[in-house]
Amino acid sequence: GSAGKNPSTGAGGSGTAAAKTAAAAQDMSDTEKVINWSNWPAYIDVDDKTKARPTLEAFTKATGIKVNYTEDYNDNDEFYAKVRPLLEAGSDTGRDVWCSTDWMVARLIRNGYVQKLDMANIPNHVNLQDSLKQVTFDPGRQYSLPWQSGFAGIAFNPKATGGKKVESVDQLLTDPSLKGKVTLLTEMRDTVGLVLMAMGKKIESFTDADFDAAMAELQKAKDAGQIKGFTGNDYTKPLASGDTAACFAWTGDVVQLRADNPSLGYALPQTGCTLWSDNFVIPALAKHKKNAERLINYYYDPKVMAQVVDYVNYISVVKGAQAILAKQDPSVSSNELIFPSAETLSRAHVFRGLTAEEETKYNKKFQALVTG
Amino acid sequence: MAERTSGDLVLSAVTKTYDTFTAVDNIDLTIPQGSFFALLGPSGCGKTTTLRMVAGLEQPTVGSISIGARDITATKPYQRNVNTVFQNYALFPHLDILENVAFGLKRRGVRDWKAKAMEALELVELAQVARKKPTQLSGGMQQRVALARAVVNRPDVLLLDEPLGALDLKLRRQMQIELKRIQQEVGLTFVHVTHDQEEAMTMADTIAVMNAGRLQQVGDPGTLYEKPQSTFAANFLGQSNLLRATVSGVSGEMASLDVHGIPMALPASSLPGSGAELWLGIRPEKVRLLGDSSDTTGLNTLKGEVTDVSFLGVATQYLVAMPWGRELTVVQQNDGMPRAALGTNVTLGWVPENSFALDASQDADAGVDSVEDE
Amino acid sequence: MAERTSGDLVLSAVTKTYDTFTAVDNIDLTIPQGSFFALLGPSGCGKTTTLRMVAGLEQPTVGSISIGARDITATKPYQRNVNTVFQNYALFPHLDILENVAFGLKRRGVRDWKAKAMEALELVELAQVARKKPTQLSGGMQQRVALARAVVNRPDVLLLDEPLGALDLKLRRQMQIELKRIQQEVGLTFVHVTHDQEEAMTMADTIAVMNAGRLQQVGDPGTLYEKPQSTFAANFLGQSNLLRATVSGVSGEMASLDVHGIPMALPASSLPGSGAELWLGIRPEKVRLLGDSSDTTGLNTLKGEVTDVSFLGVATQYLVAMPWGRELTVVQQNDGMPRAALGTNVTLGWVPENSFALDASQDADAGVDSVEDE
Amino acid sequence: MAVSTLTGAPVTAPRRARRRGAAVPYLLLIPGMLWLVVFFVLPMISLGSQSLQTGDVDNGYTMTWNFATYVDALSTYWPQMLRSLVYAGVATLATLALGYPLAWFIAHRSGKYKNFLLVLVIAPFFTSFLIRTLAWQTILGDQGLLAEVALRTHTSWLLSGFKEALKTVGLINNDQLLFSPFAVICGLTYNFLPFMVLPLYSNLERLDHRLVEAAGDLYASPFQAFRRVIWPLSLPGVVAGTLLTFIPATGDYINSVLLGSTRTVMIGQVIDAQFLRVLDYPTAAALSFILMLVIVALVVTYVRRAGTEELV
Amino acid sequence: MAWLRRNLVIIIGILVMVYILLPNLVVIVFSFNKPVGRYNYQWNEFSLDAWTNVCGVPGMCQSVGLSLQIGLIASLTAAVLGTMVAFALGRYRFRGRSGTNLLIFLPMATPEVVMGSSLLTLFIAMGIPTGRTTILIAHIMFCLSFVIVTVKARVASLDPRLEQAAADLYANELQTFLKVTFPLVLPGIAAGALLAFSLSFDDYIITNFNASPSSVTFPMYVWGAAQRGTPVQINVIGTVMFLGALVVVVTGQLLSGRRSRRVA
Ligand SMILES: Nc1ncnc2c1ncn2[C@@H]1O[C@H](COP(=O)(O)OP(=O)(O)OP(=O)(O)O)[C@@H](O)[C@H]1O
Ligand SMILES: Nc1ncnc2c1ncn2[C@@H]1O[C@H](COP(=O)(O)OP(=O)(O)OP(=O)(O)O)[C@@H](O)[C@H]1O
Ligand SMILES: NCCCCNCCCN
Ligand SMILES: [Mg+2]
Ligand SMILES: [Mg+2]
Repeated sequence: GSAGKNPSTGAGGSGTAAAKTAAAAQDMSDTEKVINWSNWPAYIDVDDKTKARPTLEAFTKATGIKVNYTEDYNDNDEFYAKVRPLLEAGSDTGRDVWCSTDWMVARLIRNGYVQKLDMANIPNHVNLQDSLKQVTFDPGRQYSLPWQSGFAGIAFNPKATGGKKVESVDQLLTDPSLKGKVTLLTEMRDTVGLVLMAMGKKIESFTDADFDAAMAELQKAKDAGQIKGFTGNDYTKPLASGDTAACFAWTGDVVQLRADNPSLGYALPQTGCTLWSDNFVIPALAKHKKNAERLINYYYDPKVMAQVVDYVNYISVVKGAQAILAKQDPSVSSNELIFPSAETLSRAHVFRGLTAEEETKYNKKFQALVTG
Repeated sequence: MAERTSGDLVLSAVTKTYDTFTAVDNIDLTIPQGSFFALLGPSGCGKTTTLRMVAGLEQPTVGSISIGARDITATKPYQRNVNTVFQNYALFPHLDILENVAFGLKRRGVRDWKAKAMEALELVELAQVARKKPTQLSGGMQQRVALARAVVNRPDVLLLDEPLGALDLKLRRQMQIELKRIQQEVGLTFVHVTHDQEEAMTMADTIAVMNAGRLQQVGDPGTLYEKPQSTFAANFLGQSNLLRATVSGVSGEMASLDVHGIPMALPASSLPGSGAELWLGIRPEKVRLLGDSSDTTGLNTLKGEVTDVSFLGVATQYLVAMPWGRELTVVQQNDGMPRAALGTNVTLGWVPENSFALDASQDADAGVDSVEDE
Repeated sequence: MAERTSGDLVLSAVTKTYDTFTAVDNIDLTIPQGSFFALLGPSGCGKTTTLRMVAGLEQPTVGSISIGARDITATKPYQRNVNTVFQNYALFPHLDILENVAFGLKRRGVRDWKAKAMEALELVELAQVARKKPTQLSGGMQQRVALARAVVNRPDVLLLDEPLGALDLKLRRQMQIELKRIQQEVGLTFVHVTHDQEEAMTMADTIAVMNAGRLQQVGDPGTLYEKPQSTFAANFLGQSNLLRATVSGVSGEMASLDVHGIPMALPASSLPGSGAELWLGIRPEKVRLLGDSSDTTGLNTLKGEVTDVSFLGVATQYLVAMPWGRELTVVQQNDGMPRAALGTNVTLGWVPENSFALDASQDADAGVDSVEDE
Repeated sequence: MAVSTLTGAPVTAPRRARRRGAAVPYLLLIPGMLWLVVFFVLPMISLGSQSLQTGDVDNGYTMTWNFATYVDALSTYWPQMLRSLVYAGVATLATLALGYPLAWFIAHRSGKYKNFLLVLVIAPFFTSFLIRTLAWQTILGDQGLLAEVALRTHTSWLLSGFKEALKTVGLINNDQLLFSPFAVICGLTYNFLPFMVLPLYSNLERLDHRLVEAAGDLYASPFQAFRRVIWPLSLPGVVAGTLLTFIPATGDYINSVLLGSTRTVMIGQVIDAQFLRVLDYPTAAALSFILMLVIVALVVTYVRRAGTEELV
Repeated sequence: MAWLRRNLVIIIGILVMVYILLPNLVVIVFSFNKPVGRYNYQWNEFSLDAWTNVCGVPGMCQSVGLSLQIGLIASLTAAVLGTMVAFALGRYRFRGRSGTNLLIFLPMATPEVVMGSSLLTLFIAMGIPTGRTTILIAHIMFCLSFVIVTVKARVASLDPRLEQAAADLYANELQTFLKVTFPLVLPGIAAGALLAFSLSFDDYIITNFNASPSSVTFPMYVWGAAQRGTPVQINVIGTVMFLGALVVVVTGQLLSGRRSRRVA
């Protein structure tokens, strides 16, 4: 494993100042052999024939615990909005575990919405990539363990671009031949990050003015009719069908799509791309915390994780997975996007941690762009 | 469960007031058991309201209603042994004909409802359509179903609210005969509301003429027709010629009158009482067109000019203009005799006993327009 | 824009077939301009269908229709100068009375529609309700609006489809007078469909009796009534007593008949032609109840027993049973003379000239039930 | 309020009710109305109070009677508000234009297939409207059914011409049909068409055909008969249909999300985002209230103008 | 040309019908597709895979089951409550009528987002956990107005003389209701319930606010699936529901048609 750079060193901001603690519920794990897991779409291995999920089925077989796997995590803000009222009211969200992006983990911890993990139940946590062990948003990894890491870059469908490649943010935002066929991400840190970097700014240390300039750039593109929409994970279908010509996209998704659509292109812009992880967290009042921890432990087995990575094509967060894949599926282990080289990693940057006020301020501006 | 009561239907001082409007005004009425009673009057005079009170669908504001010894004023409609044939049939559209007819029987838990209902349907000659829905029948058939549905319960009183209003003349006559037959066969008390005077006269034992919520006159058809007691009754029940007359003297059994200067006679017993002025009434069919050679002894005569002749089939109707401007209506049966032609001068005559006299204080045109405009 | 045409309305060999059912069967008819023409017949005989073809709402399957020299068979309703007073008025509920009446004028771009429409409303005496909506008027008033709405266009032909069917007797008579007045005032051609024979007879210049899609007889009311040419016409238009008779000989102007063994006379000119058998017809009002002392010379007489007496107001109707079982109907005007009582034996008599004779091959009961039950 | 006149009760029944116990109507009303009060009115009140509060999600809200939120919300999002009204308005007109002939056809010209056609109009309701709206993606997409059919039948020129026309009127902004105002309006029209057809149908079916004949008899050409008789008489159906279409269409955002772009954002989308993404509850609540007020105001004026007091 | 003019309405009617049914046709056709990749948007080849393995995609059939269940309970409850209200409004004049009418109209005039979100606020405040129950509450709420409006129209058009006739024929209040009033209003209630069912079965926006991960309705499932590519099985469900509705109503029609023909 050579994710040489810690994707999350800068994230977190005030995350350490967590004052509230999440309430625990009576753990029903022993009597109710279930886990409710919410995750992003296309984020787990699927048997293309039977549509079953092999690793999950293996887990159920081994432990007798049934996993209600729901792909209702399309976008961090949206998911947060869905569960926040429940968490705030101190009621069960109906979920035992989900995978939130770094900065969201910070917010969840800050508000006392997630519980500490009992590492005793997750002995495999030692397999975590070293670069991900120390993160500012969750010092000492008390609340979260990564599920997958990845880049945000540019994807395009040559069928819709007329064979043209789309490799820079500038081109994406201004090329008239793409007019109205571009989607960006609702994920502020990815969209604004990519634009900031294209403007020559560093996302680890930008200013309010830089942010505003990037927003202006985006507004311009939007007003010109260049941008069709802002999406969560749902950018994939129109990209595959050609209704979207080019878009900001997350690495693994596109690699997966290429299995069906080999002509799809993906580019990590020369000006820089973003790097992130999505992390397991267990919400307050989760009814099956122990089961969830067993699940996390299960996926921290390199063999299991290799199987997942082989399918989802994101960057493995578990040591030893690459070694296994190198034997089983060399095409994967040599994929730059899955096991990036140092050169690639040098182009990847992590969005700096925001204070609560900054977050509110930037969010408001960005959301006005997205929803207006 | 309706209790079996029996006897005369009696309305005592019944008044019905809606808000401020008095629809039925202090009516006293006794309808003997087993009789065919007709209620006549212009639209809006309170006929339906009266029936609805008897049926229990409306509560009298004042007064009481009883059948025989039993006061039914306060009982619910379904507790009264009274049935109604509604003006618009009110058949249940979701039930078939047999079920419609059997409705009342079933409510009263009659065991052999089916046999009874079929029997009633046979009475109205509709047994063959027992399983059809009301909408599949013609108007006349629906009418008969409504009748069967009411009759089958053998109520003490059967209320008929213009049951034939929607039928054409021929069918109407046919239904009238049927109604009369049913009444005679089953011997119920019928209270029949109608607009059609001829219908009332041919069918009823007793007729009540109503106007503006009040009873004007009650009696058998002949008396009502021959000796109306008000200009309203005179005009509403058939046509009347009303002549303004002054009593000039009474000698013996006859009174002498002055009609626009022409002397006439009238039986003194017909005088309406006090006052020298009166309306002298004579029905059009009582007036004869006299030939030049006719004997006019004992007749009241008038001379005039024929201004209109209309052939009615059975009879011919003449309008004869009087010197003082008014026209008299004369009806003569087309019995094959030659009659007067348009524009000729004729002499009209009638037997004094065939005329009647009314109080002069009344409006001569009362009851002529049976429906007011608005 | 309807073109002004003028002249007689002529239907030539008009047939209308629905699928396999022939509603109107090869009708030839000429209705002179300015006349009042009545179409009479039992329900379903094709009257409405005929009118609808004249109005252009239905296309004849075969045949042509013309007004004056102009063949209008193929023109659209709105191109014909023909207007209809629909049986159910068909007033536009969203327009007020004035707008209803002005509808046709406006469609034809008549400038002073308002004045014209008001004039028409005055004709039917409804000017005061010009701004009301149709639902606010009584049935009779709505009827008059429908009339005004048609008349105001001064069509060549005005079609009236049972325009008075929904009115009660008094209002009906009143409207009849009004209709007749309008027709005489404005001089249009009226084609009037009605179920009411008396109405047809009082109003029409010419009556056509229709049955099962065909014309039975066309003529003026008097002729049609006094000399029907078929048992259908005899029974449908008023009542008839039909007696089975055999011609026993002809001497001079009179034929002698044998009616159930009783000798009778009939003008030879009335004989229906070939054949010894015939129906001898006599209208109930033509039959007299003869007193014992009455002079019977020159009369046909029959003896029988009175089995029913019904008082009709103007007249009294008797049923008199004949020795051979049938009953004769006799109507006697109530002119004040004493009449026969129920159960008495009476002698009936009539002047031979007042009877008529019909071909014996026909059904004596044709036309008695004007509406079949389905 | 227009609804207050939704009466039409027979005259005699209420009379009896008053006498036999005034409690009956209330007993009948209570369960249903309680439901509406608790689960509709109460939430609305809390929504109203929410719109006047200040604060943020993480630190909580306090009631400050802050009407400024309304001003801010409206000044920021008036274009989306306006756009929603315009799209819904256009879609409503389109449903009327399409639904009227269809309703007439079913009511008067479909013979024995009448009921079957009616069922066909309603049956799509049973397929989730998301699925059906997604199907429009398949139909309108660049490589979609329409393009495919045009290609196969050699009528691509027709399609291009159509697109050119749409572009001129600004209903599409490039050569794509999908993700355009056109697609959104097309989706709205499609989704709400049954809500137009059904009330129109039940009105037109009752139309007395003799009135149309009477109009013809009185020299009205078919067009004039429509204009002067059929149309005015069908107004109650038209009003009911347009309300049932316009109101939900204004608040809808699924069509805009699935078939539109950043330039077709409707107010429902904004409210949804404010509630479910931005978590700016006061703004979201204020926008909701503004939307409701605008709709109610429009509806009342419309019903007054149309002159029918009957709503549905 | 004249032919065209005469049949213009029919032609337009058929075209509009096509417009209404086109998406359903697409849904049906693509239920037999064997998609190339994970997205079912382009015709590839005929296959019955999805039909033979309808419940093969995890969660979908449960969601259909839940939607049917909610649709049934919600439409029936709304039918009962709504009918009662409709009777009160159609039959009685009482104080607060116009207020009641307003209260019935407003939910129909409220955008779904507003309703869904405000309800969620209430549930949170009352401490009611979201899930099946909250979805039901919401559905009954928005179905009520539609049922009331539909049934009220029927009640209002009911001829009061029929009930009087029943009373006249010895039926007491209860019998009159059971034997006459209710059967006559039933078609209106059925229509209202049917409408309510389809509204409930179809609702996404309000449901989405008030659901939990363990109570995923079919529209929610479709929405989620749409973000990651809808499985062919969704088209199968869409097809089954569409054809099912057709079959049920058409057989109902045929049966009642046959019954009345037999009588004739
Ligand atoms: N529920 C009511 N409220 C107020 N007024 C009423 C009511 N019912 C009847 N009336 C009035 O009472 C009067 C009598 O009505 P009713 O129905 O008894 O007349 P009718 O004699 O049956 O007339 P028609 O011959 O036209 O049927 C009418 O003027 C009518 O307007
Ligand atoms: N559109 C139609 N299709 C089939 N048959 C029809 C149609 N219109 C009328 N008929 C039939 O044609 C016959 C004549 O109908 P029409 O309406 O002309 O009768 P009518 O003489 O006006 O009767 P009524 O006096 O009852 O109004 C009837 O038997 C009727 O059933
Ligand atoms: N298909 C799984 C995509 C997961 C994307 N995570 C988003 C992280 C955003 N920075
Ligand atoms: Mg009455
Ligand atoms: Mg007719």
